Amino acid sequence: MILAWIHDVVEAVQSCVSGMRTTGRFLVENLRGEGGAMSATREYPEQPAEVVGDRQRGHLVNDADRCIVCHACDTVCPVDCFKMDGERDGDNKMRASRFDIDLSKCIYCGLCVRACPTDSLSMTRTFEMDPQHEGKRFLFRRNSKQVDVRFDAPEMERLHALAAQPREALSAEDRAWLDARIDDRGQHLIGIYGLGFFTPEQKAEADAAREAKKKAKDAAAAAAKAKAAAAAAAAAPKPASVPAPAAGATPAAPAAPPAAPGAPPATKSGPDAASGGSPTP
Amino acid sequence: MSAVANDAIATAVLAQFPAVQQKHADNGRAFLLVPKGDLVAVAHFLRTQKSLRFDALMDLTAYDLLKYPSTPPSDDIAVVYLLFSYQHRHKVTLKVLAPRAECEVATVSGEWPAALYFEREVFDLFGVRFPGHPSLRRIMTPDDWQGHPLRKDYLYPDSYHGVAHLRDGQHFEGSPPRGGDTP
Amino acid sequence: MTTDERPGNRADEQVHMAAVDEFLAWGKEHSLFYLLFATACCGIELMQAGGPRYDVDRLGMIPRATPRQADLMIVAGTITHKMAGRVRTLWEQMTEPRWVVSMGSCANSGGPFSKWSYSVLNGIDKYVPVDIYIPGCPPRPEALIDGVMALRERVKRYRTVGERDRTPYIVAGPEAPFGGHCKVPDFTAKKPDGGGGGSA
Amino acid sequence: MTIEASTPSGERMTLNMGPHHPATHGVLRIVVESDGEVVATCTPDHGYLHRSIEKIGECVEWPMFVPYTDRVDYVCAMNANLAYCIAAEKLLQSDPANTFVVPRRGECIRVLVAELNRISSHLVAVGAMAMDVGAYTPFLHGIAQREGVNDIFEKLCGQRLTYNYVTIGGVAYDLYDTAIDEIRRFLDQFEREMVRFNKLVTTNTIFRDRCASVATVSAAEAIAWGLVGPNLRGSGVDFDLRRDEPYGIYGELGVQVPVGQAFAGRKGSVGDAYDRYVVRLLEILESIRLCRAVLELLPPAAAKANDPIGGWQADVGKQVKRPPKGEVHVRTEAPRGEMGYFLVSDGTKALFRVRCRTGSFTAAGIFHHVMRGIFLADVVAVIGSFDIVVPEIDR
Amino acid sequence: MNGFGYAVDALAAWLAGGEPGWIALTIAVLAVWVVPILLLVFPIAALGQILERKIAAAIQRRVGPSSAGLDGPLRFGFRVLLFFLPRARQDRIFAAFCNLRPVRSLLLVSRRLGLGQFVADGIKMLGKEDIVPTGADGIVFRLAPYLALAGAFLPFCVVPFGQHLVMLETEVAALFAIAVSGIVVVALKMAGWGSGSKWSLLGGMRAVAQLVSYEVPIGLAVGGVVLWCGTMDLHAIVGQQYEPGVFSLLGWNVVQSPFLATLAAVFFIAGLAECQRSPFDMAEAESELVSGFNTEYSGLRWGLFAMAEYTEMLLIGALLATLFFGGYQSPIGEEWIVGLPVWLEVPIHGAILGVKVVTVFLVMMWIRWTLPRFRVDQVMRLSWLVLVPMCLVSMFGLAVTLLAAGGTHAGEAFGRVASRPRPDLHWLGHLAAWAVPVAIGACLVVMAKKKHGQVHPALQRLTGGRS
Repeated sequence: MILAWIHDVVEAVQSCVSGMRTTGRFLVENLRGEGGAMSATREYPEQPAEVVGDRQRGHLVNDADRCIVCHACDTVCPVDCFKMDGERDGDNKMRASRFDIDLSKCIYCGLCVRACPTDSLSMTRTFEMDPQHEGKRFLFRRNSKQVDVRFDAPEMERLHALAAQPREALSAEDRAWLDARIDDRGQHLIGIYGLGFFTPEQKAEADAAREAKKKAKDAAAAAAKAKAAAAAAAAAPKPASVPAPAAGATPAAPAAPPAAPGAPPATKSGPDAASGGSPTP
Repeated sequence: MSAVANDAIATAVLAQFPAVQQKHADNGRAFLLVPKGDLVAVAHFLRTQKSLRFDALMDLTAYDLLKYPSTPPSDDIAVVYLLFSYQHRHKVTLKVLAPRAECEVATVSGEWPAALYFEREVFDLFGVRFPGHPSLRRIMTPDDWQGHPLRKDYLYPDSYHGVAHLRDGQHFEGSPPRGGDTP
Repeated sequence: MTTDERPGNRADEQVHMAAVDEFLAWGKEHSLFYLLFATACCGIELMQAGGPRYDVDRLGMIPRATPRQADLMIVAGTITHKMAGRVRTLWEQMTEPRWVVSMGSCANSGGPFSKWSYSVLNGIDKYVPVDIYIPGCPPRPEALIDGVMALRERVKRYRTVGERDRTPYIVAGPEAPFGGHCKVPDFTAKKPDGGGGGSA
Repeated sequence: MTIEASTPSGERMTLNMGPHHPATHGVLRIVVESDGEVVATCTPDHGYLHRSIEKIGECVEWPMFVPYTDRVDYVCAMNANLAYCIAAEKLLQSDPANTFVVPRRGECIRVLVAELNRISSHLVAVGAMAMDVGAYTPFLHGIAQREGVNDIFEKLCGQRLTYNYVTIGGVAYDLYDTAIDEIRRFLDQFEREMVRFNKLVTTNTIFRDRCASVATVSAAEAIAWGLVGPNLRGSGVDFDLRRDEPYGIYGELGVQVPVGQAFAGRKGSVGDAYDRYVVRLLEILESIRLCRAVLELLPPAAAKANDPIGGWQADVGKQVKRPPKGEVHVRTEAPRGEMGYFLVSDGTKALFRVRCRTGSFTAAGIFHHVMRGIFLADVVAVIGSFDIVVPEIDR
Repeated sequence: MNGFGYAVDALAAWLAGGEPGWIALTIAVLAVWVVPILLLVFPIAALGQILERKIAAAIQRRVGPSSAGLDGPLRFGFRVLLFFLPRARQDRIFAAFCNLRPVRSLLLVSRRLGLGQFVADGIKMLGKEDIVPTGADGIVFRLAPYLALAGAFLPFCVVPFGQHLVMLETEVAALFAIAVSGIVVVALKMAGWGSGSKWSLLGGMRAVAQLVSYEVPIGLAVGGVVLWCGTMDLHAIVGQQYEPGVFSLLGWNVVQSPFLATLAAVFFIAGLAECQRSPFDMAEAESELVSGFNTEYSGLRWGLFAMAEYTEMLLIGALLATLFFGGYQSPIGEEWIVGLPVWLEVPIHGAILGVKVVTVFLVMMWIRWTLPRFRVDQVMRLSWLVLVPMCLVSMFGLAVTLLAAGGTHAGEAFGRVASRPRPDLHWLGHLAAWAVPVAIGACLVVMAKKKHGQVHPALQRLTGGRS
């Protein structure tokens, strides 16, 4: 019994001494500065943040020119922080007129970047949001006064241009314009990346361009069909006459009614510029 | 799937309990459909039988068959028991259908104490009562919560204790069905 | 938007603080004791921030267990409806010069659980007045320190007497009171302070 | 070692180790009815972090649920991802029409990141238990080592804690070029650090006496109460899913399983808090060995992602037209024990039922049975020894 | 003379050059009693906060507090001094002053060392709202911190800081020190019960249990020293540890006999428990009791409790030095210091005592960041079943040594302290006094290790036995 008591005391003293020696070695190592790889303290505000790796999932950024508003990211996002509208421009390509990413709800999971077919959506390495640490300007957007505000294209260019410069460089009038649209007390932290809606004239001009192109395509198609019919007629007289009328009947029908340029045939017009996209889940 | 409910286990159980049927799920996974009445007996038999020795309750859960595309569309709640034997290293799956009207399934916490917490969770999220459970009360949702969330016909509450659930001006396309009564 | 555009820093809002207030504010700024309030994933990042590599102790921030001795409540993690009452009680038990930092998307706006979950509170500013919102899920410890640096701007202007600058301030520049105008509980209502001790 | 509540008047004090309590790992509330220092009864109260992840599983599509598995157990998010993805793959492959196969390199990377994440998860578990018992320094050294793993994962998939890296059919990205020797350097340096950590805590008699023969769980009790993982092995049951029901390439690695054998010597007993703690430490050493073994098995990277040998991701999106109907139950060994997914699919894009059984849930189940007659200070050490993570309980 | 103690009377007589009037007396009292507390104890206790966090940071491989420099207080000083100038001008002058080369480097060093941190903590606590919870008992709650501070400061009046700097030279100095430090027990209990919350009540109960049960080993340890030195007057004890010649270290009590060495260890461990330092800080255990008896305290009251804790550590350091490590005597050569004039001897002796106290201070902090916390029953077991038996065995050993030593020889006078009889163990006696107990102890330890010494192979593997 005495021996057990002595053994406990001796073992306690030994383990405490070995513990103290270990912490003592930590103390000396740290004071001498070689504290091992894992312990170099990164003094963040003084030294810049060490963001390792190039696959960093920081804040989302969308390159509106390449975006075709296919809503792939919208469907795949579990949190639904995208709000986008699309318009068709002159050569029938869809153009992101409004593309807002609500960064306060985003969970930075990267599913949308994987789902984006045209790689217009990407994640930056920036996590700092305070411009004092030079968070990248193009990423950092002011909040919109309302969530569903409508910016026309020229306004959006001006917004992108003004928001890119530091606030002091703006003239008073620019700053007033910017503050009028982007209110500091906006509802959500939103990254605004759309190219802006068409103004009515631009819309008319884009439609006209599309019409002209369609007409040109129809004319070309009609001409090609006529040529094909002529070639078929040349080949037809050799075989027996019976199949001719059948063959003749089919090609004749489409060629007969000259495609009325005015009335766009119902089937050809592409999906209108409705904002709808593929069904949401 | 052989280890899941191979024929040896099934035949042993069927020999003892004729009311039990061996069924196969849509992708061929076999399980034993046990009537509510003799669940406890089957459980005791599986646990104490020398050749079976199912001494571990891997998982006890449930799922609502309301919208499941099964041939006779039923609105029962299927309570699933996944058993495992550390001695023989084989598994078996039991299922009990609890009708929506009076969902009551006898408790198996007598056989496996682990069932205490599992059954409380199934009661909380599905509303299946387990008579005989020493302290059947809600485990996940607050005590004054109305409704059982994991049922297919569950309506999300609009607010809780007077504080709105959604943020103002927040709207989701295809958001969950709302309108449940709020405590 | 550089430092001088922070609310309270703008030219029209320059405020002359008495020398003593300024000195007290300097003290508060350099020793913000934060309340250990780690609920979910952001709690792990809060522990990492307290760890050797990012070391918030370097900025004078020590974790305190009781709300009485804490100046700053960092709500790190998801707050469910069942937990929300506790957040409110803890905030009330904190002694007066107190600030709240909402860390992570869950605390900002319900984050991943804002759409499909029935039990998660969409944003803690429905229960407590939040000073700083830090986006991220979970935000890096450096983002947390970035948020604390922004909070220091406000702590600098704390005046012992007079109206406190209560507008919530998003670390990302201009303040965005998330769901600002939803039914804000009136924080001044004096809830009977149950004698219960530090832990709610 | 339990002491019966002895006050003659039997008057008890109910203590509220509330949801906000520095010791509990997150928001777990325990109502302790204590008689002075001795705990008479203790009833845990859960649900403070119930984020309805299983309901979300029924609303979002299959691949969209992976970020939520990160948040089921954020301390070992890779293992959580892996558990769900293996279950989903098994359910998809139960329909003979889907013939995709996970590339070999993808399988190796999965095991590598799972074991690395097991190391960092056990570091938090072991460190938090030491901190609860009062030793603050080892906890911070554990956190420092965790930063090493965070750096590797940050370079690998971009996030430090919620990775969303393992996908159905493989992994999202291939290893970055300097990954292999960085992992080797980390493992070597980490092994030296663990020796110091153990000198500081494990062999310390104060720590050992605090945990010896406290909350002892016998083998039969552990199995009956459904304990899994290190809690089960601590009680002497020699069972590990990686060895007994191998998935992925664990079959080829030959996992050795540490089992609790009264490590505290004279004062301890099999299945006490100290045994569970030491089993976790031995599992860390085992994980280091496994990581090095996998680094040898790794085939060279191929150009295409779904190359069966060198690829890393079988592109499931295109090969699977409609998910099959049916159900599946798959168990994988997460650091906190068996993480079992029971999936029911009704053929639509979203799963019909997602059930995730986690180790902490049954560990919390045994609290009120185990914490009778121990000291108030021990309640904290016992919670630490069971290594519970609250979102795993509340899901 | 008029009973204020030698130092005050001598100083007053020297000042007044004859019969001291009341002015000389007050100045003397201020100089002898108030100055050592203000100069030596208070700043060290305040710096203790910073030392604690810096050492913790060093051990945990991180950078301690390094963001608060002395620029805040400096700016405040400029504001106050240049109150007549407009604010902008004051700022410009302050900025210019800061850009001076030495000032800038000084500020940077103070920032890196975190000297500004404890100023910032103190200032913040001033500005903090300190509330009294509704369930609390007002008077008891408010009084507790001041009593704790009093209990920590009072025993300093018997500690000799130097030949001519002793506040109270009474025959019962050692007993006085132990008795007065009992006030802390009352203060902690008042804090625990007064806060009205369950957590602090539990913390208070634990604190009382621990402090009371550790008074016994401290008392026995001091008893052992008193048995050896024959007197309870601390100054006489210090005088008795005087050893002419270069190695005056050999005169110290701790070197006299292994039993006195164990008594020193017991005194240190019991002292740790006395001031609630780890591994005995279960009363304010972070993880279990939220923070024990000072859960409800905030603001300056909590600051006072922290100050009381650090002062208590200094007190234990001072008593340990006085009883075992030769008080204010320097380890190498003591005669030349005693011979110096008063105004030179007092600061040197004070500094030597200061160094000893600060080393004990640092060791206590080193222990805090290494060892885990005891449980309630382990604390009690350690006190009653380990420390008290070791004290009894040591006192028995001392008595046997004294008997073996036979008579006593008159010791040398040490400055003002008259010579006192000492046990005459010439060098052979000392050798035997050390050799015999150590030999017995060693073989006991070897037998115990053989009987109980097995360690589980897995643990060896963990600590790098064979990887």
